[in-house]
Amino acid sequence: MPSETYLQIGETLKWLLTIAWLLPLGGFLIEVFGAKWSGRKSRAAAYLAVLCIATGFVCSFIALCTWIDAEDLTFSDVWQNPLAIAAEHDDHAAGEHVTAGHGEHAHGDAAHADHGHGDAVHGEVAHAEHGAADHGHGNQPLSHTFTGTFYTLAKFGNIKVSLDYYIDGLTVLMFTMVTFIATCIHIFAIGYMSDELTEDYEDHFVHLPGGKHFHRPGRFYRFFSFLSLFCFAMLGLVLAGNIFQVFIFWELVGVCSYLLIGFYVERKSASSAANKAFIMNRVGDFGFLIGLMILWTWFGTFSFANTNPDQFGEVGLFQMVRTDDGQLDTEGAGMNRVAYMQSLHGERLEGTDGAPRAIPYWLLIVAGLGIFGGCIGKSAQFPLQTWLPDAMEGPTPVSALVHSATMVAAGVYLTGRFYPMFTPEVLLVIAYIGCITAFIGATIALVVTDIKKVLAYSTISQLGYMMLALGVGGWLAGLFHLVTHAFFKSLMFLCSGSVIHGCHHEQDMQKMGGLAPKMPITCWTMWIGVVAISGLAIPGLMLPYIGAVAFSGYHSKDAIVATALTFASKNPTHSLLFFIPLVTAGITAFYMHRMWFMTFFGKPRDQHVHDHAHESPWVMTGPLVALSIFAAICAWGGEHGPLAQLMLTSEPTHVAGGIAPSGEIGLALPSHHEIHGNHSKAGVMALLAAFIGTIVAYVFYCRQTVDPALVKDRFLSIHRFLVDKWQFDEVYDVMFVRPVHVIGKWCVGLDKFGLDAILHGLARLAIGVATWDRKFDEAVVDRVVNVFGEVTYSTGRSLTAIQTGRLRQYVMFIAAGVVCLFVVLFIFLPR
Amino acid sequence: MDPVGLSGYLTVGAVLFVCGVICMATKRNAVGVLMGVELVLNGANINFVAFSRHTALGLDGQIASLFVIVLAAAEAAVALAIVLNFYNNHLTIDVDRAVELKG
Amino acid sequence: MENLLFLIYAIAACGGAVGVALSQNVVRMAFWLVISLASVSGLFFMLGADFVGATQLLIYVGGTVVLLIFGVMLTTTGPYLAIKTNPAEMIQASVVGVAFLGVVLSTVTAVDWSGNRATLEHAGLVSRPGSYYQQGEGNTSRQIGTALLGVRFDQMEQGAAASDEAAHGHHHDGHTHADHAHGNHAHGAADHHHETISASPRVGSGYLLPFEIVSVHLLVVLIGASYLARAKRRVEQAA
Amino acid sequence: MLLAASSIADMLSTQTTSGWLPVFVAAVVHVALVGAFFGLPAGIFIWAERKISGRIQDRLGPTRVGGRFGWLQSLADGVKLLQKEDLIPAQADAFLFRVSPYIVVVAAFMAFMFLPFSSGLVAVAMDIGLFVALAVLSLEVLGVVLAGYSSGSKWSLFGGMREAAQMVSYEVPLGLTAVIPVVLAGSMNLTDIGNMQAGWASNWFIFHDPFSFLAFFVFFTATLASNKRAPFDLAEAESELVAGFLTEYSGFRWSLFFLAEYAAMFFVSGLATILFLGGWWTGFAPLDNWLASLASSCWQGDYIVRVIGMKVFLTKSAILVCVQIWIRWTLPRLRIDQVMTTCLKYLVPIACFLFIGVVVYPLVLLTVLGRTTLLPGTGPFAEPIGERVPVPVVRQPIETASAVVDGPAAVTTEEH
Repeated sequence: MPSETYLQIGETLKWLLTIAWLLPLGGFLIEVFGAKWSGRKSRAAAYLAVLCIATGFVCSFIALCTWIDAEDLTFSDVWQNPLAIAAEHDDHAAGEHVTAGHGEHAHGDAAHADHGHGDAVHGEVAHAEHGAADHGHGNQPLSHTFTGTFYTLAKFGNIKVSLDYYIDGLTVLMFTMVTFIATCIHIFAIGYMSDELTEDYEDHFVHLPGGKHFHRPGRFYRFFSFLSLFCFAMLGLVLAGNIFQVFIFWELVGVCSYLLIGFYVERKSASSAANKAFIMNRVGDFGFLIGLMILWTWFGTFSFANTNPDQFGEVGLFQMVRTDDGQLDTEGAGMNRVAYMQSLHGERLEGTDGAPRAIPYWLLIVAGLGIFGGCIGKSAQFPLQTWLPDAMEGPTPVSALVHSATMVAAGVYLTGRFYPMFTPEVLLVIAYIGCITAFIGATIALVVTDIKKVLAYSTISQLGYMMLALGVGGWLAGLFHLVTHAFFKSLMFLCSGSVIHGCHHEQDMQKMGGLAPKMPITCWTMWIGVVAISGLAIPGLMLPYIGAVAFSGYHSKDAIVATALTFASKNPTHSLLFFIPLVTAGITAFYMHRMWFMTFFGKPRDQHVHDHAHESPWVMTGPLVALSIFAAICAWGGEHGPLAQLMLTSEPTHVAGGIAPSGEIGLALPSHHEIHGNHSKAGVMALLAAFIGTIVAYVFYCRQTVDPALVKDRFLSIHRFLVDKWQFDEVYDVMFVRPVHVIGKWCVGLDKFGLDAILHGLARLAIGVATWDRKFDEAVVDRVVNVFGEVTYSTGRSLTAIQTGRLRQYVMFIAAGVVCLFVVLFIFLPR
Repeated sequence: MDPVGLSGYLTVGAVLFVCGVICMATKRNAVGVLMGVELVLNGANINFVAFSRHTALGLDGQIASLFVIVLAAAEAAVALAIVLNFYNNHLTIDVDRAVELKG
Repeated sequence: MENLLFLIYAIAACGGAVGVALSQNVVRMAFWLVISLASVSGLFFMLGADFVGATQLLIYVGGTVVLLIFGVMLTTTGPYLAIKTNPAEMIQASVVGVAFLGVVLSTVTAVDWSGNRATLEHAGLVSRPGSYYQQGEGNTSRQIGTALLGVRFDQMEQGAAASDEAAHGHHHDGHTHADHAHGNHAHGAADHHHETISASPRVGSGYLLPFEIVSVHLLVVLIGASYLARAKRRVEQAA
Repeated sequence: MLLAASSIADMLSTQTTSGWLPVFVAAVVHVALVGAFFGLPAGIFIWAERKISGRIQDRLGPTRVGGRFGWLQSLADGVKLLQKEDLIPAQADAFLFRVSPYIVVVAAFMAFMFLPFSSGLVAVAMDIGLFVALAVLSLEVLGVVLAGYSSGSKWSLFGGMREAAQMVSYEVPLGLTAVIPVVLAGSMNLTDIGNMQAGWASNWFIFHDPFSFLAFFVFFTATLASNKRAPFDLAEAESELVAGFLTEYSGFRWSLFFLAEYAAMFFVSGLATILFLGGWWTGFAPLDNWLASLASSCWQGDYIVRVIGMKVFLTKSAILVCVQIWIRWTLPRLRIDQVMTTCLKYLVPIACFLFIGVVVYPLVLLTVLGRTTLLPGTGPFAEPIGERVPVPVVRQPIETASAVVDGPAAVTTEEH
């Protein structure tokens, strides 16, 4: 890619994505300030919001096409027989799909040669622009990235706060995904929120004294303005080119989720859920801030990278911390271990004193953990996962948006985006946290009966999967699952929303059942989602051009399990990181099918609900169908499909080749090649687990051969433990809330008897002093001032006699004055 | 006989000036005061023109006196309008009656 | 002859001024004022400032004084109204005035103007007015016109003219005198012209801006005066 | 300098070596001339007025005194007036009452000092002659106003007030239209202005362009008003104010006012002649050229030519005076408000318009036709006038004369 082409494409992408980013903001502003004129019964706000986000989607899609074109992704290998591809990939390192190592490899087929050639040229260009001497190396970690600055907000000494952009394949893909899902959710919400189109909305969940319900004006436009702002914040986060900007939008996302979760603010549960979500996030953000401060203190910049060949500006974080071949440049051991920073020329960066700049390795770990702490909060990882189920208090479209495309995705996205900054130690922590989260979420989901909460815990579990994948070196697997999960989870949420809407805001699955004939579209679109998340596939069937016949979830989960298996095999001490996800996969299939069967099949448990149930209008089912199509096919081709290939273009350099055992903990990360070797093995195991879970659910809840109640009684204590959500809330209560209360009481006591006493004493002293001061003031100061005033006044008074108001007298005075002046001059200045 | 030099003209100017000042100081008639002002201005004008002739001032003096004449005419017009107003208010043009500003 | 004329004009001007100061009748004052101002214009003519003198006549005597008399006639309540001045005041004013005059005259006499003139002659600045002769010494209207535009024919650029004057000052004086003796002033004028033609008139910013400001000022005064004179009458009518 | 010389002094100075003699002779001659022209018109024009008014009213007018046409009637009237008692009313302010006729006369007389009767035949040849003349003439109003005030009579006061208002107002269009020939000639010197109109009558400034043509009539109207001539004779207005400011006057003082009035009539007519009607030139180019060549041949010829020019000038002025008389007996008197309206609402704007027109006219011609005159070519009707380039043939003797004007005065100044 020549430099001009590079800049041209970068400019095109920048403006397309900027439009897509800013449109929701414009929509938000118009909706907020224009609501006064549109009225509460108007759908104008919704149409505007849909228009904005849909236009954003169009722009993003164009950007995606531009990207595919620019990257020269032909997908030609997908069209061949997948078995042949598998064979071929045995020969080549999977890393050929990314930028690494092209110069050293010979290529068998034409497509690969083209691909390699394009990359080589690009690498040369980038190299030449950066002024490096060695052309043969031809390796630029960030050569497929466009960065730049929109606007510099402020500069305080060394700290530069600016609005940057960082565009690579992941950014473009996330934009397309987010805008598409958001569009669907917006459209869905037009139908779902139509209750609010009134001047007098009766909230049945708010009970006033006297058995009445709370009445308030509808908040249709407010809902949509919040949605628009939410989309704006999320897109800004994705587009952000520096970590500080990410933090800004990170917080904005938090605020929006707060506003939307607490949309029914009069409901106690909703407002406390909003508070909980917000505060939990603050805990994580504390870590984020610590990481931020460490990074800025040691690196002196926030920006991710600077790849613009026209600018020889500052070096970005990613470029500093990784060498050209993507490795950390460390030295020393223990606490003395340092990581050297790299310049753009593949050399060590020199500080002002000439010595190479370096950051202590442990601080790099702390910074990574801090940033990941933010991700824990945002993505509801253990131990901060408890806010997410409570967040179901918001309207269902909000749940769909929060749990699929935006809020929780932000954490995973940031982990993926910040991947170059994470050391193996951090990755291990990430993996374990993800693993625990996945297991906890899945087990709780087994026993929950609220349809939305099932999905919520499922989300926690799946997020844990993603984190696990990222932690064990499966960068692609984790983000792949993020995208596929976004589709099917939003689909399922919208389906549940449709069910809830059809059942008149009944969310308890124990009152549903047999709804399939009543709402067929919802039922079967949800089935697609359930199958997708369960990771089911038709065993053994590998079609040409398509690969395994399965919905999107199969491919992504397959990738995760394969990565985990490889990781476990390379690091036997951490083999738990493979078995727990495997078990969890089975559990996932079980509880998702449980939910589906309980809702749509069997006998109606509550005749009243069943009688009034109805299919939702097209405005709600339309998005379901659209999303279900994507949930089904978006990952076709698996790891060789277009989606994965697209993501591979922006994979960090060091991931593909894996990492040899290193560091204190001796962690080894798998390479693509090794993962590929374990693919089929892991796929079989995962599929097996999923089938087991599905069959058990079928037996329990559809055929009802075994009564679930019996099982519940048998394992009553476990069930109770699970129903109590592993008693996290109680533990937190004991660990944090009660101590805080006790400390608070101590503080009150100290305040009352210690500080207040001192303050009162001081106050009395001040009063005493002031009394004396007043006397002094009155006796001396005032008197002096009065004397001056009186003298002035009496002087002026006596001088009024001269001011006669007579014109002629004044003239006389002037003349006499001049004469006197001259006389005086003559006397005192004789010549 | 020596030609009249600068001092002769300056003397005439001084006399006119002083007479104008006396006029201003003694006339109770507002128009009389105005005439005094005109005299003062003329005294100054004589000086201007005399200096213009007898020093390096050149035409600057003449031009200055022209401006003085023109502005004096303007001043007279405005002053007369004020006198008329004064007359409308007090039914006299005795400036001694205008003592509203007495301290 | 010139001294005689000066005496006549000076006495008329001073006498008119004293008359103004001493008269009690305002119309008599106006008469004396006319005498004084007309004599002043005569002095202007003598000082070689024809244009200023004519302007003085036209504007002061013909315009301003008529205006004053007009004002008197509009505001008098009875025939021959005389607002008498207190004799004590008169004496007081006279004392101050005489003192003032003494001060000013002492200043005038204290300065040696002849020395000043000699200095100027030495610098070659006195005989300058001949540089742009139309017909006579007092015909300064063209010069004033060009001076308003910033071209000063009365102030030639120092360079050539000054050195010329300094070098041949003495000779030049004699030459001029001889010319006058022959009564052929035309030659003298041409001589002047010839000598100064090497120098160029000083070009400066001129008086154009003040001129424009004064003209706008006059317009403002015109409108303002008519407004001031009218407004009160309307109020009276309303009352 | 005030009593500067003219061509006579120039002529004599070439003959003698004495410094004072030419000045003295010239002064005597000019005093005689100005005195004659100041005094005579009163007698002649009063008689003419009586005869013309008589003819207009279909009667004979004076017929007996001095022969057939009664041409000594004015003299007889003058003698009669001199014999009358000099009355001063008890109510009058005697001092001002006595002085005011002299002011009027002095103003009118002084104006004649600046009026050239022929080329160079002028008492004071000032570069700003027109300006000074107008300034001096404007002093006349003071006398009238003082006369009206000092008479101690309501009629007189009203007359004086009217005169003051009228004069002050009409000076504006008068000045504006008088400036138009100045613009055309590029000089305020009346001699220069007159000499520029030599040649064919098309060179006269009245025919220079449409604006100057109209300007002449505005100027003439304004002069009527400033002379208190009918239809603007509000100051004396016999039918309303008895005789206006003249009411209390009698005898010699009364005759002085009349003397001044008729002298001023002649003066403004002469001014109009010089400014617009070619002055002392005949308006016939061959004749003018012959006169000019005669003047440059010898000093006697110069003198003769000047005398001829004076005759031409007097004739033209006399015709204008007759027109004034004619108008007086033809048009009825206006009311005072009509007088002021005519001036302020019509004449002033028209004069402003004409002034702008005259200034813009050559520029427009230059833009449209490429030259500053309407008629093309160099024929007899296209003398280069109005472009600040006087006719060379005519100019020659004048330059000599004017250059010498200051000679004696300068000598006086420089005499040590």
